[in-house]
Amino acid sequence: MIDVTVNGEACRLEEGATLSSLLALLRLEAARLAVERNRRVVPRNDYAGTLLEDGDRIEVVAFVGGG
Amino acid sequence: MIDVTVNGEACRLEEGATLSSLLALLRLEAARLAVERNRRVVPRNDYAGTLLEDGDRIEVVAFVGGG
Amino acid sequence: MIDVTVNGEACRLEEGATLSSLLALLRLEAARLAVERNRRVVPRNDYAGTLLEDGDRIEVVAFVGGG
Amino acid sequence: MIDVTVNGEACRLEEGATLSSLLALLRLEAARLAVERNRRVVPRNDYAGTLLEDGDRIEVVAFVGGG
Amino acid sequence: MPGGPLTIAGRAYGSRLIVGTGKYPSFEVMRAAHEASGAEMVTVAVRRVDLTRRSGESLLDHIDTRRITLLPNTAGCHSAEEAIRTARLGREAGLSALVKLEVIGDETTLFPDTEALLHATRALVKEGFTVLPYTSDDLVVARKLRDAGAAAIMPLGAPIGSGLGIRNLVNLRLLREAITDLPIIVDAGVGTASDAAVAMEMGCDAVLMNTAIAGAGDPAAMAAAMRKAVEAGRLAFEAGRIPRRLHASASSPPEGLI
Amino acid sequence: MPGGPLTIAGRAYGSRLIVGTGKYPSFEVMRAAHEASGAEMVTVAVRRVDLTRRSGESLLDHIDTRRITLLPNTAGCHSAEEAIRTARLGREAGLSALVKLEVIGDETTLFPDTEALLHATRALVKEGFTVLPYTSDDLVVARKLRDAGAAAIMPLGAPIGSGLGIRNLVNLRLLREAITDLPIIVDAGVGTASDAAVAMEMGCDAVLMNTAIAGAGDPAAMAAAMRKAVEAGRLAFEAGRIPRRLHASASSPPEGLI
Amino acid sequence: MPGGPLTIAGRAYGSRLIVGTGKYPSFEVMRAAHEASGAEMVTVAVRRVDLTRRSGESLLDHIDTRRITLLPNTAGCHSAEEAIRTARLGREAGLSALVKLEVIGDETTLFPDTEALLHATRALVKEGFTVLPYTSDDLVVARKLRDAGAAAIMPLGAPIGSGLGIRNLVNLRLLREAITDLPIIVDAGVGTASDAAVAMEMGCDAVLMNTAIAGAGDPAAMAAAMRKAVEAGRLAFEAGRIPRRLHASASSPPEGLI
Amino acid sequence: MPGGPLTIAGRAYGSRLIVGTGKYPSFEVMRAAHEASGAEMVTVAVRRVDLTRRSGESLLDHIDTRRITLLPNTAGCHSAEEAIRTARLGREAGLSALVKLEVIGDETTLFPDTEALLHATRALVKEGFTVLPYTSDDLVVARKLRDAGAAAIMPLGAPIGSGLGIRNLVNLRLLREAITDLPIIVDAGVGTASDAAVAMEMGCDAVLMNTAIAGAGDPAAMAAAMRKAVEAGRLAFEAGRIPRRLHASASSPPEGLI
Repeated sequence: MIDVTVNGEACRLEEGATLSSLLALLRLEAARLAVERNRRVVPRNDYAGTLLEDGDRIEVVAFVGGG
Repeated sequence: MIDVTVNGEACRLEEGATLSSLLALLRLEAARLAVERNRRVVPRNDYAGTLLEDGDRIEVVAFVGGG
Repeated sequence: MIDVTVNGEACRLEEGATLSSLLALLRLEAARLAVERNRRVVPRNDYAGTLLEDGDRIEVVAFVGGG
Repeated sequence: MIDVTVNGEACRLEEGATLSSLLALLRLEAARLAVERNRRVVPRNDYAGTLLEDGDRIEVVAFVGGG
Repeated sequence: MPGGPLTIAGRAYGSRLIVGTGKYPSFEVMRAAHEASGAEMVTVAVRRVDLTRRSGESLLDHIDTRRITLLPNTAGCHSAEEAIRTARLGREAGLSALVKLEVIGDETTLFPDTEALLHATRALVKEGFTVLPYTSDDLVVARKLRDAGAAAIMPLGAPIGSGLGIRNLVNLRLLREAITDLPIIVDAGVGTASDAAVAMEMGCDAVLMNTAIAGAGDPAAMAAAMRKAVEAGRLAFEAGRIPRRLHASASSPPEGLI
Repeated sequence: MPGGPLTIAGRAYGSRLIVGTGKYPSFEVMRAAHEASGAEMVTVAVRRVDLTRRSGESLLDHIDTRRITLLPNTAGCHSAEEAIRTARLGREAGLSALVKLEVIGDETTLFPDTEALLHATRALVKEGFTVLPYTSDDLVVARKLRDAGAAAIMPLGAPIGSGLGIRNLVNLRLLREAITDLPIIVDAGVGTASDAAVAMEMGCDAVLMNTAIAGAGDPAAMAAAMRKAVEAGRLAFEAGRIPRRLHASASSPPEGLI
Repeated sequence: MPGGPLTIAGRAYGSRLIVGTGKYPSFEVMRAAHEASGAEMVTVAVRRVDLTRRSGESLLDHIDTRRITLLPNTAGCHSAEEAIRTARLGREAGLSALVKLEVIGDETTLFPDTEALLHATRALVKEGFTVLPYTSDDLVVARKLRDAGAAAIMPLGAPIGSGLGIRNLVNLRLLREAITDLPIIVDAGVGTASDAAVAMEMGCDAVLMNTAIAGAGDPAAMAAAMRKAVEAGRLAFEAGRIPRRLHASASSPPEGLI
Repeated sequence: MPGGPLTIAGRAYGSRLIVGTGKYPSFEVMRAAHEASGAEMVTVAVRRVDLTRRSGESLLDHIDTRRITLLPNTAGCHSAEEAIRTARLGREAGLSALVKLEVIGDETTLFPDTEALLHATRALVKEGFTVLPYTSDDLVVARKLRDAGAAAIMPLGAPIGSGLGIRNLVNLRLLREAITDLPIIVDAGVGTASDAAVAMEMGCDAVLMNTAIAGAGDPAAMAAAMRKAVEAGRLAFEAGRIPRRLHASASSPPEGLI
């Protein structure tokens, strides 16, 4: 098991988890999101190939109303 | 002959002149004008029946650009 | 007895009352006042000689703070 | 002889010239001036001991009216 | 009186912009500006026919009077009597009882003589005129004009032709509070589009202007601007603006920052 | 830059009004306001997805992105670094290089930290962003932003959401004189339609607003008002207004009075 | 009329500030404020003596009438007739022919009824009064007041007690241009010191105020402020201000930079 | 910071008016203006001595330096480096650590380059200067200047020498709210007395001006006006003004009318 932080919340995942599997777990559609891993944006096409590691800090963001 | 004033100008007319004949003389169309005789407006329909008298003061006005 | 109105209030006075006696009765100093009798100002010097009559309307005014 | 620049003007001085002698030559009173030599301010008390060198760039300034 | 068209003396107008016919470089330019303005009412002046140098062209040849109502004015009159005579002539020439009543009290500013204006209003209302008086922004005068039977109040925003805009928003606001049963039409002073919008945002019912359009670099473009500005100001008035506050209020949410 | 459409970084937009997506009472109201505004660009904020209370609805379901370009902002960021991170996320989420760059320097006023803004602009331009920086009305800062590669200058008219309008017309005019090769987009401070018209009459190229529409009594009506006001102000700017004068200038001719 | 003292009806006053006697928290505070103001004329109201609850204290015990001229007003009067009666009573009480003539035309704004004011002015001038009429900023009315024999013109800057300052500088300037042979005294609307200075800078001859001082946190301090502000404004008017320009003009010389 | 004298870097000054020494028609006029202003601090520029056309007269012969503190400026400097050099020369010439720090970012407006200003402030504070920076009205910059050790904040009201007054009262008010531990001295833009009073009424601690006095028709009279205006504004600020209200509030009592 690995421990990662997603949007500031602690989250325990199985080893081998990828960004894709994390998003699936969270039931989030990749199409309208952006993801940062340890302060670097991960391109959408790399989600499947991005293996998560213990201690990773993940930010999952979307557009909301703003001015 | 009678002497009348039209728009401030002296004007000598034959006796028996009417407002209609004056306007015809001046080549003015009655449709778009208004006429005052001695400070009273003369209705359009009365032009033919309005006999001019010596000393009459006639004003013939029309619309011009204004604000 | 006569009935007069002073500043809108009914007031019964003895016959022969003058403006002077009225002011004395009201304990008002003439020096800083002005008096109207039936809508006419009464000069200060005439107070003593002004005999009040039944039905007189008297206004006694003074300066107050204003802008 | 040495060549220096004073307030942007070329100026030829004898070897051994000091800031003091330069100011004297220019008939300037030290009391109300400030002097820069090669972009560094020279304290008033050091004028006499400051030997000028070939190529020195001297600025002599004073207060003028300003806002 | 939010919503719906401008109503003057029981007649509805689709446009809240009233424009003039003076000072245009040509009749063609005027006609194009009128078209662009969308105005349904235009002011005209009453003047002596020039008996000597009569041009073939007449102002009325260039106004589509099927679509546009003529509003004869009494511009240039300096007494109630002159204004009344001019109004009567205007009615005869235009066959309509509308009059923009001006009684000028000062040559430099063209400010109205409100005392004489009141006399003329009373007289003309008795003769059946629909009187639209050009007046100051004094609400006490406005109430008297209303009581005299005026069909609207037409306060000036600034001197005629000055382009200074609405110089006293406080007075205009107080006027609007005081006069709720008649249209208020800002007449004079508008310089550019935002001036017209401001007038409408204050709750005025319409704006009347001449020089701002006729004297603009491109009168037709300015007329289009004024049309949109009047509509914009009216819509904003009806929509209800946000309150003013000294400090900021964020548009984006404070939560969820990375 | 009179005539023609608004051009930002080589792309033309038919509307000179840019609106926000925040603070609407509902998505339906927002969509109606967007429609009425005619805007072709809307700002959006970038925020963490709420992992616990996910509603089914997403902002993007309510924006017609075929017609409307998204402009992600960095609202709420207080340092160049945060703003840069947020801009990168916004680019990834929106697949576009546009960013409304905000680096906030004060919580009460939401005024920008122009020093940090400059650093962030330089960094993001190097990364290929089209940077639209929210800045003060300081023309010296604006020139540096231009030199740093900004695609437009977006000065505030007054604090965000304050509705105070353009508080310093002198500075805005001087800014326009100084910056002739980039669009100037007034961003923040507009309260009502005339404020937007004023900005355009000063020669600004566009206006960006959120609260003035979203917070109005009737957002769609106010959006329509703003659309017309922006068009009116632009037309008036292009038409060329009359000069201001202290004294009157008659609209009706002085000759021919009876 | 630059230079020298304020002259009203042939009498010179050393101070160009006229203050009121109403609304002070106490007579002591009033007296201190009068002292600090340097005023040589104060307004007073004429009211019925209260026959029932007569306090021992009288307003006049607290005004140094050797140094200070009383200016009775007709505040609260709504018709020419009431104002005339009140003026006559004031003359009898104060043994002086000065009157600040007010005929109120609206309760909410306390704006004058200028038509009735004119009638009352004509009547009182005939009776030998020195009439100082409280009027609007309408120069046409002002000319009529002058022709009726008024000794000064006293336009309001804003509603009495509103503290809004001079709301229409254009009208005040035009009024000053039109009335050069009588003092103009701004009466009503001043809120703080700069408002008084502005009035004087426009070339007005004096300022009259009550609430701005009596209602201030520290009336005596505000009275001192007003005294200095009136003097400052007058001096600035007489000195001749620099012209306004859009661009900068350096104060330090461009030559001789290191 | 109400009450008491102006304190800059621990030293108290009896006057809140700081004046310049540039642009006077003669030294005699300057001296008279200084006298009338009551100023205890005057700005001076640092310039190369003219080696060829040396007049016998020096500026310092005409300033009573026992009573008046010299404030050398860095006017005309366009980079931090130039400003620092000039400040050092000024200190050597004046034997005092005070400097009015200007780093100009634009020739037309003489607006400051706040980024460079900040660098120069940090450098000069380290060298022991008492830095009074001429800056914009941006409170974010002001906080940074404070954190850099500036002894006061000197925001411009309008371009130097423009006479346009305080163009952005909102920004000045927000600046005063944000900076409570340092004096705020409005520097530049004042045109006439009321402008100075307005600055003080906003709670600013002092006003600095040159052109408004030196360029006036009668500089000494204008200096006296400015002295009174600054005192008036300060007193009004401390006294506490009445609130603004739209409607009237009678000064005379409603009871007791005849």
